[in-house]
Amino acid sequence: MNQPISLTLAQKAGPKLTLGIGAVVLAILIILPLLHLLPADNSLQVSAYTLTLVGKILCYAIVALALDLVWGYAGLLSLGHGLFFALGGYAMGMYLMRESAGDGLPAFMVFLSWTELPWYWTGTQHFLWALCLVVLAPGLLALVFGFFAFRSRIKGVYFSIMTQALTFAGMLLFFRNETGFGGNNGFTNFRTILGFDITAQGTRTALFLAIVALLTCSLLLGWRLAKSKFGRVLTALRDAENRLMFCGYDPRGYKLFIWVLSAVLCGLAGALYVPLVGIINPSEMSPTNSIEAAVWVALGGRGSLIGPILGAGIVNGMKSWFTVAFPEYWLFALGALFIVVTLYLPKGVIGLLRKKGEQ
Amino acid sequence: MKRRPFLKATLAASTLLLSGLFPYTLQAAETIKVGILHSLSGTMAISETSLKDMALMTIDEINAKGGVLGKKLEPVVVDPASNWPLFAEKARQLLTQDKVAVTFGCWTSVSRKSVLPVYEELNGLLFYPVQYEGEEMSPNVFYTGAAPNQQAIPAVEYLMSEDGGAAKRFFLLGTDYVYPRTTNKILRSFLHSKGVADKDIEEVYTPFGHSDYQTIVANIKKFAAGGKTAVISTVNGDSNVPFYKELGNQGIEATETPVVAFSVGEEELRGIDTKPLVGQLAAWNYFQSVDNPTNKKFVDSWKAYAKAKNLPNYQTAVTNDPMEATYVGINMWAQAVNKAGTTDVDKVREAMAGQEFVSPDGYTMVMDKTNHHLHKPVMIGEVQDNGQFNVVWQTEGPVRAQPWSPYIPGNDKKPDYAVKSN
Amino acid sequence: MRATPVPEFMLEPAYDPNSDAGTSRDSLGLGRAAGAGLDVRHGTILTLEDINVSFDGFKALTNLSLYIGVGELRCIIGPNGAGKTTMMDVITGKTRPDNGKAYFGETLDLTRMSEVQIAQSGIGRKFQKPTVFEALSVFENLELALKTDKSVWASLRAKLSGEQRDRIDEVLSTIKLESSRHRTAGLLSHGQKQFLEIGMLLMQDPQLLLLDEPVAGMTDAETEFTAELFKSLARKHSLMVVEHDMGFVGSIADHVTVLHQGSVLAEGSLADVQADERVIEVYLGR
Amino acid sequence: MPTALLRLFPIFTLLLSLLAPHAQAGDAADFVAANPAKQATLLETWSAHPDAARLPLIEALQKGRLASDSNKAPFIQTDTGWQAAEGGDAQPASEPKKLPLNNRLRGLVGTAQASHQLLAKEPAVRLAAAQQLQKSAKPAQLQLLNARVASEDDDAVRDALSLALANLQLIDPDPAIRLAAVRLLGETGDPLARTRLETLLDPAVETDAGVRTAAETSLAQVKRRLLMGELLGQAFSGLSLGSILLLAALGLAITFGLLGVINMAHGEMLMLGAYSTYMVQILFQRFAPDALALYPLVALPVAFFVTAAIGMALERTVIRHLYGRPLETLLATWGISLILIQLVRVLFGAQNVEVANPAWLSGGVQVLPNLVLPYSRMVIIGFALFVVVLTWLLLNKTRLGLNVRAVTQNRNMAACCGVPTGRVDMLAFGLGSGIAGLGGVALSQIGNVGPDLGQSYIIDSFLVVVLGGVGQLAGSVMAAFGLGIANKILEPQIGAVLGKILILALIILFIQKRPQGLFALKGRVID
Repeated sequence: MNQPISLTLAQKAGPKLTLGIGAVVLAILIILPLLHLLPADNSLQVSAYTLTLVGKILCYAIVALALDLVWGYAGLLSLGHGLFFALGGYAMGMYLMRESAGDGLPAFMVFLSWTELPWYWTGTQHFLWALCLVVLAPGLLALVFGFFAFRSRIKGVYFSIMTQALTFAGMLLFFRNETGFGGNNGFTNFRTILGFDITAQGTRTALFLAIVALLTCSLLLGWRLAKSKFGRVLTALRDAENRLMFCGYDPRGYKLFIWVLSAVLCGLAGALYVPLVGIINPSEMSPTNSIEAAVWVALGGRGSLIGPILGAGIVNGMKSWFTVAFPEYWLFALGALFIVVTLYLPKGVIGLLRKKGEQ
Repeated sequence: MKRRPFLKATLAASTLLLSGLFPYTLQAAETIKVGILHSLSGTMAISETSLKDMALMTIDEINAKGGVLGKKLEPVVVDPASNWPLFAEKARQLLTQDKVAVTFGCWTSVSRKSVLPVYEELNGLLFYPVQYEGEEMSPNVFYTGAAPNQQAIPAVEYLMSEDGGAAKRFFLLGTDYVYPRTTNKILRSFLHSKGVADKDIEEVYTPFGHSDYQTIVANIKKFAAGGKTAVISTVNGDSNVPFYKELGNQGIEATETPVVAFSVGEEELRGIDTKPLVGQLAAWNYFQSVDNPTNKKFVDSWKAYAKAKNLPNYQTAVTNDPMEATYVGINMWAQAVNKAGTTDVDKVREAMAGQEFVSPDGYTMVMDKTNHHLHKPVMIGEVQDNGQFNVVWQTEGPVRAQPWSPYIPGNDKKPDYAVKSN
Repeated sequence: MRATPVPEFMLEPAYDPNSDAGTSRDSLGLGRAAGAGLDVRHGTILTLEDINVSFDGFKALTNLSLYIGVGELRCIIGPNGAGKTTMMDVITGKTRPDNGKAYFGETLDLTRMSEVQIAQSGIGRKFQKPTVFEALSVFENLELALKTDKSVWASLRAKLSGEQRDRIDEVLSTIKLESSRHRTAGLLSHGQKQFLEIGMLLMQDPQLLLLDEPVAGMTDAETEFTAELFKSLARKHSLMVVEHDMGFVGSIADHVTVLHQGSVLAEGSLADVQADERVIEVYLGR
Repeated sequence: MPTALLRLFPIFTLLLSLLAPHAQAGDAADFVAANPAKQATLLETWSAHPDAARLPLIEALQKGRLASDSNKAPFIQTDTGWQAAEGGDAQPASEPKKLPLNNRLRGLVGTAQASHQLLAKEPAVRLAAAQQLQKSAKPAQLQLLNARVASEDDDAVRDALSLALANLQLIDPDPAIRLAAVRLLGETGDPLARTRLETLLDPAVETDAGVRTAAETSLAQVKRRLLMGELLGQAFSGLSLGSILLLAALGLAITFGLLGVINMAHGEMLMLGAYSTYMVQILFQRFAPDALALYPLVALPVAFFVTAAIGMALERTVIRHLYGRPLETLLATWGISLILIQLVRVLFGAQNVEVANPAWLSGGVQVLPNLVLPYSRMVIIGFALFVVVLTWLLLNKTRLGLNVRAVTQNRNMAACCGVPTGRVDMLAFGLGSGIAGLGGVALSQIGNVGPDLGQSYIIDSFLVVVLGGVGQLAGSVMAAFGLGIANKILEPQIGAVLGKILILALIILFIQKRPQGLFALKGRVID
């Protein structure tokens, strides 16, 4: 079965069950941060470590979902989504740096003996403008890159390699100290967000809830898109672009729309990720990170909405466990995962579940 | 029957997740847990792996002598995989899940910056064993590597001296990150204070992993034509091999244009054919070739340990400055815990002040009473063809660290004791 | 096998412009069948004049001139490498000619339009290899082909009206795929895919249909049915069919054009063409 | 010893040495006894007043073979043991300790050696010495040089000496001599001459207007020559970088370009090639130390076969199942690359391993005073071209090449014609991997050999292949050299990082314009 609009679980397990499970998961994700608010000696208290870790994985899940929109639905494998994620993160980081620097310059600029903020930092002390940047920076970059790439019909592997080159160039640029984003160190040592202490339990809880909300919205959005004619056009585009053109559709607009949307989602995820983990630096843009995101999607099952989320959870959960239990074997496990998934699980975990379900 | 697979998968996934969250739920009460936070994979594995092994060896040694407070030390090794956010996550894990008494770890500045808020928030204790750019003094960190005045400035003084070649012009070459930037900033104002004009200072940065030094070496040659020149290299790890090979092949000799490096030690020289490097300089606080009984024992036990644990390339195992700093750090911490009678961070911090340890560099190392840095001797070593250094110059005795360099404007207002950055 | 250069006369179109319907610009005015917006004053829906296409020195089309009248059903035959597919590529904007004129109606310059614009202006194309959206159902395939606003925004809000549903059902019955409406298109047989693609063309409601080997892989019955279908389409639409199956060509075509080495070798009724010496030589002599 | 006496001592020795050639027997002992500052003075004196008999001592110093025993008696290390530096057959009282030299002393030893070599019989040695003195002559040697210029009978040596002398004469009190020296310096392309002449432009330094004008003229000449050297240097480094990119990308041009396999583990093939070189070097060190210099030559076939074998194994086990699914190949091969990296890390350690250049790949040839072409880079440029030709021959002149091309153009048709497509795939992939292995051998000679070696080349390699046009050998060659030269032209202007970013941006733009790359075949687009 090659079901494109794959509320696969919904179709197989019945919408009621899916909704039920979804509601339970959502409830857990809402209760989890609330438990964090309990005093530390309470046995039910969820530690900041757990909360941060789960929150981080949820951010990755949003990235996976965004990547799946372009890869699973439109057939464009981006190896540069880390760039958009990091751009969103940097935009938020700029605000956090300004917040912690007060009226002065951020510490790293003082280091470099800069006397004034570069023009692109203008207005970043305002949370709302930072939020705009979170959307605009990845969105505009995706728009410009996508416009040119889709105009000249770059697709398939070429597209992947170009996006990889793009994020690599971004990484090099941000590594430069002169670029004005803190070079290799990036931004760290944040103190407050909107005046609230960033390490306070309440702030963490709120951040976590924001992430859950963003993930839920992304899922709903993806679901709506997948159900609409737009989703079907994307699937058609993935499978037979020429046919679609001769049907009178202009693929560029469709690709551009989903591409920019995906980039913006990534940027938003990055913006929530940064205050949670407390650091953003250019290594987020390294091609390795972006390619790892592709394996989350592939493992979970691309072309489905729940698959990538599952994939991000499984891979990152494994990573957390492996890097403690068998630190030296983590790369073997990850590498083997890449191979096994592509050879034996072309439809990912979701495909496997569905197969079991059919039996 | 349709639900089962999904439920199963959810269960499996959550088990995986949970097992990731709570890796060591069973603890033995009679041990003291010690965290080791060094990258074992990714780009920094090249430098940090040997520090992990050194830490394990030191812990073994301490345990062999009966441990601390009568309890054995139990190392908890985690791999932050050269991933900076992961450093923060793992640090939090060590502190809150494993409840370690102390952590030994980090190499790059960015990894330290990444974990710093975590240690300050949770009042943990980190021992950082690598020379760094200063500009930091956290009550939750003990810095056992050198501050800039314990490495960079003496090295430049040496280069300007008659013996060092009486250099008049300086080519500051570094990898583009905060340590070279800060060091070079300090050096520039130090050079100004010595009457060196800006036209005689050239500052060049290359990206991480830069491997093509043709243009830069050509520029060094051009610059060196203007007068007696020394190159001060803060080039990081991997890039050194292509840099030195290019220097050698383009015929730049140490006698004409000496290169003094702050990031090249014995471990780095293992991967380099040292013939073209002979005579080039490095500044550290310890060299394996330092001749004293403590060091001999230290080197021997490291070699034996490498062999016993069958570490890769144990035949050529060497010690270097950060390894020595790790060794000193762990031992000092153990002494401080014994003195304080508890592993409580605040008590241990108090006990650390003024702590002394006879270290392999030939001195009795002292932890400063206030600034969380060691007093260290500075040595200039010349590369020998066997990959070791020959000490050609050293300070009269240990030098007190100035983490807030007086050569950076505004630092005179910083307190000379550790305060939280938040 | 001969490898002599093309004789000079072969580069000239070998037809009498006054005797054949639909070959010159003022022939056979069935203008009333042309859709709104397309200017077909002279009764010609497609004009190709002196088209040249070369790929790295290889001349795929040489001074090709061809006219299709409104409502005509034209068959194009020719040996492999005669330039049939390249010609279709030129018409649909996939390949840009080195020089020459290509007009849809009187005013639309095909050499300046993008593929999408060409498709939207009313030219539909069926590929040699049946190309349908394999991951979508038969119904969805037709839905996508439906003539409607095809912009991104429209597709985000699109909902099928009852009228549109009826239209899809109608086409489904025309191509005899009613029973498979919810099947995934990838699971259809080769012949069914051919029909689905033809169905999609119908949904597009184009004024000119380009059909590249539409009956390849069909059973005899299916071929017969297709022939009937095409004949019923002509008049309302203009059709250009490339086919090797002479039986099929004979059953549908009033006019046949023979392409050879990138230009028109002969044109006329099938019988005339088959009697043409040069055509015989091209088909049999080599 | 009183200080005054000590200061006089060298002059005293000098006098003695002038009287009787063998009377400097105390030089070695003096040197051993002196502190570094005194040693420097000694060396400077020796440079000004060379004596043929002192040469063995200076050479011993230069090679770091001078040592002293517990009695401060000087000894020179020979291949067999110790020899008293003062002559005779005295034996060391204890194991002699080598004399430590610092860089300043080493420099002075070099100068002293050169001035002693001026006395040598062979003109070639004298010429080299004169050239060395052009760089390092000290004012104290003015007299010596004057004398040598007058007595030198070899033209080339005399010219070289005159130049060395001219450097010193720039501060001569006689304006005429200064003028002549300035004019002479104008003939050179020496970067040092430029600095020296520049100082003369200052009226405070050079009082004579005539000399100043001459200095200006000479400076312009020197600058022109320097510019020439710089441009040539840039061109060479561009070619060199290009050849490295080419070697890195060539294997990929086959696996990606011909087979369509997106081999993200390509970088690791380079890495494995480099590690093969390391292994061969180790074996040579252990079993054939005499022939060590030849190890890179032996490493070539070894690296080729090792990587080819690994490549073929990968093809059979993993990649074979993924033909026609390029994006999934990409992921699977990325997984392979992670495993290979970690495997190497576990086997060889995370640290870099040492791969030494043999003597014939070390150093360089001085083409112009400011242009040295390193041997290793020249060899690599040649080697890259050799591999290109070899690949071209393999693909176009052999049965295998024919089969590969047949399979890549139409797999089914080739299979029908009896081409064993499976085997051809395997061999072609092996060939691509093997060529990457050859690239690894070359890379090991100029950079790091570590587990991450391949990672730094993978993106560049893909860009070269894509830019050149997939499946186009000539395109890859052009793209590699084009990128190399563009990089090296941009680097001095805007720095390495911005240069690289700019080039990436340009490539992305270029691909917009010509998605098929530089050397694309136009044709009917087949869907």
